[in-house]
Amino acid sequence: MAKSAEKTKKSKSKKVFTPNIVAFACNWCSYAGADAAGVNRLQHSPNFRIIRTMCSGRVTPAFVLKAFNAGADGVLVSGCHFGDCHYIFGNHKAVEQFDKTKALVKTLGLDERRVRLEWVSAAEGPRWAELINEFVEQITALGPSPLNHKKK
Amino acid sequence: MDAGRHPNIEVLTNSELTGLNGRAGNFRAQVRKHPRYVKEDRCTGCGQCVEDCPVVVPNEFEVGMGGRKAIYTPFAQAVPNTYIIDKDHCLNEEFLVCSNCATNCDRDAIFFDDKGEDVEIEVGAVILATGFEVYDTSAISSYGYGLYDNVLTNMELERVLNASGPTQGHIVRPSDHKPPKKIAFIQCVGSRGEGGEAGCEYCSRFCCMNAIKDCMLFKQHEPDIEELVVYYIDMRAAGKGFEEFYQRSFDMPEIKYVRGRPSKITEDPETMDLIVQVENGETGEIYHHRVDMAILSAGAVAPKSNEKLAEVLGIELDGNGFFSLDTKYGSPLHTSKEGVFVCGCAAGVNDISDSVAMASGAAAEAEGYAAKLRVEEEPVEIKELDMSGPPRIGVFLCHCGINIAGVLDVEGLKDSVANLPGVAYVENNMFLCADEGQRMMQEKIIEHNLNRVVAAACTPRTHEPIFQDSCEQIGLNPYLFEMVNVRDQCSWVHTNHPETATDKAKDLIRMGVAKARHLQPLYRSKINITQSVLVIGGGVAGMRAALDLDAQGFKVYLIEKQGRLGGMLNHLTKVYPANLSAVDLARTMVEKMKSSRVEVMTSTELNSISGFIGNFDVSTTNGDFKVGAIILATGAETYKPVDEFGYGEYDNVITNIELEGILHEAKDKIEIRGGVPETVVFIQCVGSRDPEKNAGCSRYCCPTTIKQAVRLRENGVNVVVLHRDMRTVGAKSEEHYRHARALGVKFVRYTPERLPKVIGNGKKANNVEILELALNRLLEIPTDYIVLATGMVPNQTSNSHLHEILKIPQGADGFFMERHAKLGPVETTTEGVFLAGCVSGPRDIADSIAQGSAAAAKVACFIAKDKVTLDPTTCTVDQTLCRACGQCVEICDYLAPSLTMISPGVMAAQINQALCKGCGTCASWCPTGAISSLHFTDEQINSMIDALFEEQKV
Amino acid sequence: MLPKEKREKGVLVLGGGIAGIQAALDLASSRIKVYLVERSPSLGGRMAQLDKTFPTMDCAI
Amino acid sequence: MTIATDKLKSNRAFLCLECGKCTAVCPISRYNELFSPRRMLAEGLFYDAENLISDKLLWSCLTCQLCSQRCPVDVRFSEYMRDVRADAYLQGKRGNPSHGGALHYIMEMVSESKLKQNRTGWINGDLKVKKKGDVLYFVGCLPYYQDFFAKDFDFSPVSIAADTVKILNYLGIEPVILDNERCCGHDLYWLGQLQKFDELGEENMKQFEKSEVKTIVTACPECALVLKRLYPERLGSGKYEVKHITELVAENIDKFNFKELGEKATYQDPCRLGRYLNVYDQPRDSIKSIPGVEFTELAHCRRGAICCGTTNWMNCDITSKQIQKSRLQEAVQSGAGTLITACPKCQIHFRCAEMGDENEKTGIEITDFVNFIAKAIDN
Repeated sequence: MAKSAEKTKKSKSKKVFTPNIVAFACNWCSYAGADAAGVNRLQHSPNFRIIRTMCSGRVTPAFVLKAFNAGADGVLVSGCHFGDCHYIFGNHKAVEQFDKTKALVKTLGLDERRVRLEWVSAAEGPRWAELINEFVEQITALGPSPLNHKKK
Repeated sequence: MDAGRHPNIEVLTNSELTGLNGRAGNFRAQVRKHPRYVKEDRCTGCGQCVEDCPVVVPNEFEVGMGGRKAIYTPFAQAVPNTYIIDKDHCLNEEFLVCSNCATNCDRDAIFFDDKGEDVEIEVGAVILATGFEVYDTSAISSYGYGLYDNVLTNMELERVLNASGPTQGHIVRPSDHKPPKKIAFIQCVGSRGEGGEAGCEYCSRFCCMNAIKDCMLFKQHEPDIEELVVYYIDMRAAGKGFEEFYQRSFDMPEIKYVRGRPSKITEDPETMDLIVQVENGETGEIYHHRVDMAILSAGAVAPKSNEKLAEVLGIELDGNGFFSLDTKYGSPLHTSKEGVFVCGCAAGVNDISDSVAMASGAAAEAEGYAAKLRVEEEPVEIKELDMSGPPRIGVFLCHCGINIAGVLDVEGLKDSVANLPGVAYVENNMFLCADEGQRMMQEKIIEHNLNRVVAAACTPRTHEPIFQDSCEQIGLNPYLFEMVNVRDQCSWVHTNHPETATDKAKDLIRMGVAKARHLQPLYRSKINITQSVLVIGGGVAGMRAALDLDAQGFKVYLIEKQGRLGGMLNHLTKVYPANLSAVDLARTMVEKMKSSRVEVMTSTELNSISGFIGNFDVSTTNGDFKVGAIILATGAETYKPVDEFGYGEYDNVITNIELEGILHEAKDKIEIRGGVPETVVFIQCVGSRDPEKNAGCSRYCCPTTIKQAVRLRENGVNVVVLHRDMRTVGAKSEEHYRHARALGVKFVRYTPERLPKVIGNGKKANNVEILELALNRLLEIPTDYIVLATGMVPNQTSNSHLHEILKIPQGADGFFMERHAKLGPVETTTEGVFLAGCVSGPRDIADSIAQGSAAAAKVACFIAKDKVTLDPTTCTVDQTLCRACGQCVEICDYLAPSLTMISPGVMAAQINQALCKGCGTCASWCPTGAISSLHFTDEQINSMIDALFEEQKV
Repeated sequence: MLPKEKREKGVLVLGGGIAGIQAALDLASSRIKVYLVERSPSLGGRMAQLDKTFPTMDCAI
Repeated sequence: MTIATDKLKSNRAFLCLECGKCTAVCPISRYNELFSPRRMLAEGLFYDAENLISDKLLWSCLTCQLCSQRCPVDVRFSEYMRDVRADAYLQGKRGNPSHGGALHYIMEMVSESKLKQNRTGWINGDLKVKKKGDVLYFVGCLPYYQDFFAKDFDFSPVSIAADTVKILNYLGIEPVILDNERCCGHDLYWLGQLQKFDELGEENMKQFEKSEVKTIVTACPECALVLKRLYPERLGSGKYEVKHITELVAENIDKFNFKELGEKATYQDPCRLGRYLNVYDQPRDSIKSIPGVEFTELAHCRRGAICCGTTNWMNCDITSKQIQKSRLQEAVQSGAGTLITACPKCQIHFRCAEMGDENEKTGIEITDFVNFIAKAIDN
């Protein structure tokens, strides 16, 4: 639970900031895109962890907020391009959910650049790699989330 | 590509047919399996062998760009992913013994003295899907392909644009690897009679759309591109959604379309820039267009191998080297030998969606000869392990040779896992997916009575099914298995940071284990299927579908609201390409229907349909019945002109359909409305390619006009066709177009900005006024008849009625939407409901027939079994939590959830497992958490998030 | 990978491109044994070479 | 695992006569026979409390205090629930949160002092507020509800905040509004997350001190309860008095000149405002004093009022819906066209209950006390 993140020992604090990023990727496009990056050995930043869902429409505001509450510095939600969704309009619904999430993140006072909704297709390995690098860079620039208790 | 894994498919790659004897229903085929030098049952596709192979040769798959080793797989994720040795380049010969691959291979899969194998197979039917080859553009010297570095073919461009291609999707011009700013596309290279020996008469059909697509991709990849010029003769955006796509490209100012075919391309030796010499067909000016890169839209040609194959099969090829059709079988998919069918580009050039439809169609017809051969799937009884009690998780870490172990500290991982809560056993393995690996896993599961399994290996997308099968084989519920991706998404992409990569792997495994703690066994349920089908609509598509299904021995009901079968055919005279008489075609099909067991109900309307895949209750004005699947073949309507071009005002302005009727009646000499025509003017695209009316191209009108023009011309009538682009893309229609011109039919182009003007007095039109673009002069064409080539529009009333009943999404154009524009042309989002013919968009007779067969094949996929197995990873409702707020009902595109009364005055949602696809979107909307998305529950996902950040504790 | 049992009678599909695969899958899932013969070392054909497909821009693989 | 004696003492649990009146009156028990306050008390008193602690129903109690009201020996059942939940929470037990727990994460997050929220976006030009002053308006969760519910329920939670300020301005008060006000912690308190509650409380009280206000006004009964009672109880009292907007309006009722509305309205007593804080007449008097408003009572009202069916965004389910439906039915039967509530949460729950099957909808107008008053002073 969030508690776990709260009581953390200070030892790590000296280290340079490496962000914790949670990436929700849909099974059919984005997760496959991340695999494609692998198949083509496209090196990119390791500072993210993928959680696979069947569809980006599955990703609720709660998942994203939970991640931040637990100490994430950034959250990426990634699905299929419009017209390419395995479930026809799942990604359109992801947009609706994400708008809600983004509004809440904003009101909470977290920098809205800490959350991202992106489309990556199964063929777009390079795009995935670039996206990750760019996002990690951005979050690193933003520094630790105020809720990243590890850095307390 | 699940063809690789389907139990009923044996894939023989690197093989070819060497002989075929016997007759339809009982062929004996000899197949030669060429040596691969790598044992398929040992190779895991790990790729270690490639490392030290000293030979590098150009990669065919990358059309020569980029290289490969002598031992290789053609491309990533190839099926099978078994490697192969290219003997012509391999150094392993008696005199020069390199065996690096063999030494590197931990699975000793390398087998240098492989001799290949000859197999004989009994088959009921044969389907030819040999595809096409790209026209060799070097044959046209004037474009300097092969001479100038910066002249590429469209296929080469595809690879350059492709993210996984040789340049990782970065577009650079070969000569200096700078991003190009100006690009010219040259259309019809090798098609439409271009150039010398190899230039073919036909239109390659896909090149126009492909050029448009590539232009858009170009723009996407390189936003600051300056210009993309497409040099064309006619832009042939003929296909569902194609014209709209073409229109969309107009929003990108960089993309220009210039009518004109370049005479030659020369290279500026200084800059390596190219100079394209061309006349602008509209302005008449000649320019020397300097570009950084030129793309030749190379056409498609028949594979050389077709000749040998035709010989082996004893069938004929057409003039172009494609397999020729024999119309006596009343099918556009049948070759001259009974039981041998052809589909896709083996029959001539087709685009993807048509190829897919033809393929399914061919399958349906082949089943006619193979229906008796259906294999029985005998259910295997496995005793379930005891999975109760607290989680006892087994974690298996795959080294995948050096792919994982070469980067990650696998021992460290093992230690990190050992004391995670719930973990009862951990083991590392060299190749977990190999037979031994799997056997070891199975033994350990039993030995340590594990009730959850986590494999940290490659990607679930390729290997989860394999591991799940292994669990199932020993009675462990496959849904108690969880896979962690530490190769594709970790060791392969963080190779240079072994430490951080290992940390990441630890996190990922911890997350996987956390999820595993919350996994629940899930069971695949089966529902019974009514093995019968309803076909709605008695046109060609509907009849074809009905006949194919009948031939396979299925019960078929066909309802038609008209008094007789035939649909559009009844209004036509001749049917291109083969110029069959529509009447004869209709007659033969209706005869076949009569002699079949199909239950035909004419003058019958549909009242209602309820139920779901495999179990539809149909109610018609002619009685009720149960079916397992439904085919919509209700066709479309032709556009009714509203006062366009004087239609309705002048008596001598008629539509092409009206003319069709007249030609149909006409005996020796043609009379139109009592008069004998001297001159007839056709006006194309009436009600088509017009955002106001019907944005799409109706596709059938150009070939139809050609057909009618030829008929008139042969009767001495002067014919002038006013068009925007002649889109004669169907089989043989380009050839007919030439024929028409040869006969003296005149063609004048107009643009939507300057529509032709019809001038007349009283009830008669006398002249058509049009601006001839090339001459830039106003032409006045005196004529006694004007024929409007009207497009095809959806049958609004019947479509909305069907939409009401079946809830199938309709596109913006009002036609029904197919499941996937390319890969599912006859399927819908509703399982068990299919589309055939013009109900999903304008089509000609041949394509409609092919679609009818395709729909039949898809139906057979369902009702060939008496039960359908449902994937259990769906969404379910805990009705005690449900508030019946109905948001799930609104959100679902598959109509799976619905609200029902569970006790007096108490509503709750329920989800139809047969309709649910398991996307979990409803679960994310459910306010109370009543809906859980099985295998991806809130609990499971939350536990992963918690586990990820646990590491920060203490 | 299981050892090859004797080959039952079925349908022969020549060509492992998009059309061949489609035909094979349709036959197979209506319980007919299919022998999919491809000259090159792997399935996929032209389609696998394409980047995106028109008009929906789906990725081709 | 047993419940600590001192807790049982302080909640007067030992006094239970097992008369079962609580269960008889409990709105949850009415629709879910598995839920019994009496049994839950017995579990904690006489048996190993393990079942009680792992029972999901533990999180269903609305802490509406209808039972305590009727209890002959004044057992503090709500507080008993709070304490048992506290034990359960420490053992990692959870209820079934609504909306995937999103709102709870928000409550937990805003306890982080480093967080600088953007929660005042709703303050538009014609609202007068200031940085320092005597009166502070404590807004509560409305800005978050705006993000979360506005679209689905097509109503604007922040309009309640805006109208509150409008009313205050009307009375010549320019309230102070904290840029970085924290969640009051009400829900976490009743869910037994007392540590978090205290963290939030301290954060808020620090800011109250700084702003040196004399009066704190809120339009949320839960905030009112927390600020009036719970902070003082756990964190010591501050130098300010706390008023719910209904109280403030009633006090100043003669300062208002309302326009004619011509509506038939009824009123939902929020548990926190009614049974907890004894505010019954103020809202009613204010509503009645609007010309042309005909006021009717719900069958269950004032001390006997029934809760809106969900508390703490926890264990909202079929039972909640049934309670809400019966409440809305009462409103319809009262002949009113408008159901007024003084609690934003009540309104959200009722609106949610109006979703779903068409023939189940009552179609009654639902509005907040402040929106109603603001409408009457609108000119």
